[in-house]
Amino acid sequence: MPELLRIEGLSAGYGQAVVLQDIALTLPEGQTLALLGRNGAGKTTLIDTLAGATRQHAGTIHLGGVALHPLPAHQRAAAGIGWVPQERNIFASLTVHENLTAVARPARASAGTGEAAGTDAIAPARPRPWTPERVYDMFPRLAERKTHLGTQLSGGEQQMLAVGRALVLNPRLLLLDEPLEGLAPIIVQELLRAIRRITREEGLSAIIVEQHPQAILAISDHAAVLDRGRIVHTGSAATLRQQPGLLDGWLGVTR
Amino acid sequence: MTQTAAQPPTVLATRGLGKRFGGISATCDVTLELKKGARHALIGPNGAGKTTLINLLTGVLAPSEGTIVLDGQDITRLAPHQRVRRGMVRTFQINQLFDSLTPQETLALAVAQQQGLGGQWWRPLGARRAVMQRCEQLLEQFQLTSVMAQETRVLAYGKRRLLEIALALACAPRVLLLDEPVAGVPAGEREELLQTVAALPADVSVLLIEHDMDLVFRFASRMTVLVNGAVLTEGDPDSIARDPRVQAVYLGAAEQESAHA
Amino acid sequence: QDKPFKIGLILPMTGQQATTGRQIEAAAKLYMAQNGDTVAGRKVQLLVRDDTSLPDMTRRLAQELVVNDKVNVLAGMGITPSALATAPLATQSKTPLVVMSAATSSITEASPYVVRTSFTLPQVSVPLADWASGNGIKKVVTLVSDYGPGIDAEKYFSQRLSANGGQVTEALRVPLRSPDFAPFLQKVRDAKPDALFVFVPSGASAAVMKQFLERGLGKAGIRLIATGDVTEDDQLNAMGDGALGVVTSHHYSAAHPSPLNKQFVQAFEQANKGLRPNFMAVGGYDGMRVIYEALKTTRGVGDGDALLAAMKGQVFESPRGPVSIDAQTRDIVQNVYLRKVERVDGQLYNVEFDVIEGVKDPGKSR
Amino acid sequence: MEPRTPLSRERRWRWWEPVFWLLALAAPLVLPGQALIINTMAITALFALSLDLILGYAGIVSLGHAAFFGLGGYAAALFAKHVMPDPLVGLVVGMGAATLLGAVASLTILRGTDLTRLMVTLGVGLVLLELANRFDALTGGADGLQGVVLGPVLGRFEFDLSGRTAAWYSLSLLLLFFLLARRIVQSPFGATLKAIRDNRLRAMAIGIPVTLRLAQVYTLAAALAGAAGALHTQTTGFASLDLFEFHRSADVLLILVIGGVGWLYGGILGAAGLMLLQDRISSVTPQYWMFWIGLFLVLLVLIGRDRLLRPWTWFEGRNA
Amino acid sequence: MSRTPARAVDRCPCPLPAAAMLTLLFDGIAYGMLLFILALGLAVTMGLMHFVNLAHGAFAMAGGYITVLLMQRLDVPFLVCLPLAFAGPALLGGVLERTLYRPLYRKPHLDQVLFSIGLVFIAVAGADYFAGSTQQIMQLPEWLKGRTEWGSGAFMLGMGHYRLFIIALCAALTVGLQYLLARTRWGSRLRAAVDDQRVAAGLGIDVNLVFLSTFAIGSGLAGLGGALGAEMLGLDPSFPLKFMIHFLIVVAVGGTSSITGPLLAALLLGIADVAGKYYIPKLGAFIVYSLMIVILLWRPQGLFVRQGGRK
Ligand SMILES: Nc1ncnc2c1ncn2[C@@H]1O[C@H](COP(=O)(O)OP(=O)(O)OP(=O)(O)O)[C@@H](O)[C@H]1O
Ligand SMILES: Nc1ncnc2c1ncn2[C@@H]1O[C@H](COP(=O)(O)OP(=O)(O)OP(=O)(O)O)[C@@H](O)[C@H]1O
Ligand SMILES: [Mg+2]
Ligand SMILES: [Mg+2]
Repeated sequence: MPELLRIEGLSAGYGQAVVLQDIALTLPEGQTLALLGRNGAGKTTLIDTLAGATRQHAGTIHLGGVALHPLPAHQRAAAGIGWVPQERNIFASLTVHENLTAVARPARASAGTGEAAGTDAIAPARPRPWTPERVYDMFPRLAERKTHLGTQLSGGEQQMLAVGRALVLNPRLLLLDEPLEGLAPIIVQELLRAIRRITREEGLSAIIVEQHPQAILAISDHAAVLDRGRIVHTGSAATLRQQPGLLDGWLGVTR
Repeated sequence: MTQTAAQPPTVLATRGLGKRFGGISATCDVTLELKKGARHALIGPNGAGKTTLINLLTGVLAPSEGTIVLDGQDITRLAPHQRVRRGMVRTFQINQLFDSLTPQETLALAVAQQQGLGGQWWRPLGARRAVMQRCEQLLEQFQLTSVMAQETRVLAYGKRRLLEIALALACAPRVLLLDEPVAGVPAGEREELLQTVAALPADVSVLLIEHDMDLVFRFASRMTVLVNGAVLTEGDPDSIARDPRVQAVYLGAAEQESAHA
Repeated sequence: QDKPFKIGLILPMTGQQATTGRQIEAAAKLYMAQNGDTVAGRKVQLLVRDDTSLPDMTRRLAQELVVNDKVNVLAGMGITPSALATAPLATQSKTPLVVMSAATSSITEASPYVVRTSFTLPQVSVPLADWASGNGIKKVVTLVSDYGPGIDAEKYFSQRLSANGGQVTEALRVPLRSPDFAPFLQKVRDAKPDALFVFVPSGASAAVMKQFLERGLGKAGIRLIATGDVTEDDQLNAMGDGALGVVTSHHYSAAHPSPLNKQFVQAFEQANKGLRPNFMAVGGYDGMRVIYEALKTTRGVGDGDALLAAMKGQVFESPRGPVSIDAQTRDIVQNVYLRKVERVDGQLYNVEFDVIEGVKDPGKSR
Repeated sequence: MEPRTPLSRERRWRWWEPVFWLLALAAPLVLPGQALIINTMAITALFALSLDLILGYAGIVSLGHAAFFGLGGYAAALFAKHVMPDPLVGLVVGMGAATLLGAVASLTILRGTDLTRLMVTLGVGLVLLELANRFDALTGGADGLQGVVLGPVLGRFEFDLSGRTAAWYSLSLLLLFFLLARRIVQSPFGATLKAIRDNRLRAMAIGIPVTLRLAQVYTLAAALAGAAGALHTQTTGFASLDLFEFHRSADVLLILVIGGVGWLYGGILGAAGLMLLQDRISSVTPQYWMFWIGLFLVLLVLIGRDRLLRPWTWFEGRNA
Repeated sequence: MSRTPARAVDRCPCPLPAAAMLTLLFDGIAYGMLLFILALGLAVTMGLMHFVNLAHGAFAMAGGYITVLLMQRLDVPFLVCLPLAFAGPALLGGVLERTLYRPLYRKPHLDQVLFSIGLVFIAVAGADYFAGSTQQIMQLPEWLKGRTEWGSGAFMLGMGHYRLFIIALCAALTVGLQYLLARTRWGSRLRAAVDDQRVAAGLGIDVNLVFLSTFAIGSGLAGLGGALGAEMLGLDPSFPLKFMIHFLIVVAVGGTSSITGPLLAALLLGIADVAGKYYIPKLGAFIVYSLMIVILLWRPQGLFVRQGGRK
């Protein structure tokens, strides 16, 4: 399977502070990586760095052969990053629908947009591009709240919207930072299934951060463990799942 | 008469409570009873109206219909601060703190207000022994002593979450409404936090909203399930976990197992 | 004596009244340039302060000038409230206060130390009322700014007009802060008088002129008559041909055909990048003269009472014509001219066609 | 981020505070020529202090604070002119009038956004201005109220031409009201105000009667602004419409923001700083002083108040 | 005392209320339209970008001076001046946005007030230095000077051609802007960028570009308003201070969530102002301020806020 993401020698942080050091990771097209680690290990920082929202000190990031690291944040989205930030950050003064349309961009395969030239060659044709309508199909709850302002949504609805908002970018790599927080158990299961389906069937890749490792290891292909800003383990998700003891060592007390 | 001994009295009750936002009924015809000393959980799918219900109970929102009764008195029309004075206190799903005050100031202020000193202007806040003692106790209890003199806005998320809950306790609640209190708190520390709540005096009634079913089932002695703004069912944890309707709309398949685990 | 003789000149140098301050300052400096800065052996020093047209600021500045800088004379005063606020201070400190611009009649009564070299509105509006009656104008609407000078103008104009058998059918007072004259002029138009009498302070005049034309009041047969503030000399050219034929009464026109004035205008324009002097400039210029002459008379003593006495009763030739300082009222006595806007050498000027000589302030001759 | 003073030590005086006040009170003696501007500064400082109570501590933006200043000023002036010339009684009358207006006007600031409050307060100020203009028989209209003559302070100290009595009169009242304000902001009442400013929703949720508190502090601030206005007309012997003008409200807001909001010395330092600056620059260049003040404001914001006003921090390394 | 004027006023056949109703309405609309264009840029920066730019009037003044000076000194035709009056301030706004304004977006509002007032002071002194403190008087081209009158008596409608021109131009601009906001995603992208710069950028919105263009357009509109208003409102260095309150009133009353809000507010205020001065001249600006207070107490968010989710 062709490689989609390659991170080498990455170090990043906030202002003067360096949080991440010497990160190296690769992820093949259409596969899912579970990113684990204690509180404050730097998971969010890594996700945000990929999205271009932190200060990058060193290293390279390539997405489908395109160098992301020199690009400003808004061009990374054009190059195929879809970001679900940890705190959801729904645009408060936009309606649900506007939250989707303000950022939506046409599917990459169909549109010959000038950005990220050359990526089309390796992108497989998508079955169906993500549009606001398709997001509403996935989360009917949002369709009912189309004209509500972002702040008038319940906590869980905001989470759904954040995921939908990343999908309408029609990204190649989805970055999900604790997407299950605050969601009802049944929605959690549905969302996990949906993520799995999207990655499997539509060739989308994803990096998922989660407090409950068991839940995401089940749907991931790979796993990486962060500790104090460094990667301390990478391997297959299945292996890690079978060795809970190993995980406890890195993550501290978990059940 | 004879029953009162066996069954504790009702502290908080709603009758036919409803709230509409334009065309949407966020709460409809909710009738709920909270007994004295209860450890009661409120669960339901996202957007079921749980937060809205808390907002109605505390007076942040005005109900479209129905009544709220606290200690046998109708409080439907009371202002939020008057309800707090009667002992009904809440936490917020998303932290609501005083960003430019320190934890110490925040708690001292709440304690002073609770002791009826909020309107006094001739003696400094820090000069009141009773206030400062209670304040220190709370700081200690929630491990905030080390950061008590830092502005709240610079605190780490975890500390802010603790302060959110400490602040509610500073108001000396008799009825405590908790809206996803452990959201954002790492798995390992959630238990500990809820323990503090569970250890409140036996006459304090607690209503808890939470999506982490492990915690909920361990904490609650009684549960109400809210769906689309209305009460679907109410009962003890076991019966709720087994209720197929609850499984269908909320728990799903997997959680059923973990509830019994 | 070797101490300098200090004149504290307090004027609005910024804000909406800034032109007043600029004209007076420029004129005062011109006078000093022409007449030297040493009088009766004393060096004359001009301390200019900006009061931004705030009366309390004027007063504080005056007080500071008196107490700290020990000025011998206070001068300037762009607007009536400023002059009124400062007057008690002049009395208290026995410092002559030469009012160079403010034009409400009552200012000289506010303190025995006030001497005025500008004009008063009654002074110029009464002759205009006479002219109007003599020229077939019976029904008039008055439009004035709602403050001291405006009310003076309205009162004396209409008194005289009705004494002459005419009638003011409507008296409109425009708030000082009014960006749009349209509704007022619309009202005038609906009232259809023979003429509209206007007084507004400098700055607002151009707007009135333009609105008057735009609203077609002239075409509807309404004549515009005004105090000279409205066809202010330094703005006149910019108002354009619409201003042609407007009749005003005033004490000064840059086109006044005396040799002294020609010289004054030329010198002023030269010193100020072609800026044309207006009536405020002449007020400042004459004010300086009154101070200089008083200093000469008192042989440089500079004592307040002595200076004041020497100011009273001065008679001299000003660029505006012969003037005197009334010894009783300390107000200026001067010719009032009736003028019409005409084109002279391609430029617009207030050309004088009639003169009423030696007009005292009617506000005091009751 | 250095930690703040814990509550228990907050109410102590810092070493420089008594020094500051002693210097201030000595100023009219040491700098007799500056007594007038010191007087004006003290009055403006009191006015700014009053605005700080609502803006800095309760978070209410106001562009109409001059309404209370003006009313207090006119009430005191009219009282002196028509009833009795004693300054202190006049001051109380001025404050009383402003307090009443404040209590009524407090109803207008309870709802809405910052912009709404800004405009409503502005509107109240301007309406009052129009009213004062309208009732010119009483107020003298646009020409101002003349002939206000004050008796001696405490029956002993005549207002003199050099302005020294005036300066001491204003400075002592400033000190008095400062002490009062200091008490208030350190009290539980003051703490509830800060809570409301930071988060109104939460303030309600811990039992603070938000509307009542806002009304109380607004009325209190109105009283202090009225006192400042009364001092103003008493020490100048004159009242004019611009007491109510928009620019007066705007100036005091600028002064407060320059000095620092939510810090009782902010208004005082801002008043002293800006007025001194304006006075000096405008006597050098009466025409273009505005340019320099403007430049100062722009730099102040771009460089940062802390760094500009505390030069000693220029050389310290930035501590994280 | 003053017997004549008082009597005269009493005797005057009370100005027929309807005498000039249509004309007044027309004047009010023209005045309102002008206020609208002048305030529009402020509504955008303040309402959408949450930046309190009190220097807005300075951009308007720049537009006014560009027009007046070009016409006076270089005899440039009025219609050519107008686009320049837009372009000049827009460019200036763009440059200032890049250099000075950008770091201030995240500062407290009070700092923004301080900063922009500072800019106003600089602009006032600068205009005074370069163009003098006198009122600038603009000579309109002949075809705009006339006046057309229809009907007679109570229903006479007199329309100054210039006011007609203003109404037409402003109406066209309104339609154009409405199109820009409704048909392009610019509006929602702008609000998204304001709500959360970091996340908006991470989701593909070029925040800097959005802000820059918005600010430039706002400044350009102000400049155009200044050019159009120089004739009716007068133009001198104190312009930005003098009219600040008027702009703020329009924005506050109109609310900031659409451009129809400020438009209706400006029209309402324009008509109320003109009619108020006509019928009750004594009370002057009283009417407008009282109207504003009443409206804001009744609808604290402004007259025309979007009630998200209510429909
Ligand atoms: N804005 C910031 N400025 C400075 N340091 C920060 C900032 N945000 C996070 N940090 C620091 O970076 C480190 C990593 O934080 P990060 O948020 O990436 O952790 P995380 O693994 O996502 O934790 P969590 O499980 O709590 O979400 C922490 O030590 C934190 O204190
Ligand atoms: N101010 C408001 N205006 C309009 N609709 C609102 C408003 N507040 C809440 N709602 C709607 O009411 C419904 C109930 O919301 P609520 O926040 O009570 O849900 P919840 O049960 O707390 O959900 P969650 O578990 O996701 O937090 C939601 O669909 C929400 O969109
Ligand atoms: Mg994280
Ligand atoms: Mg909720």
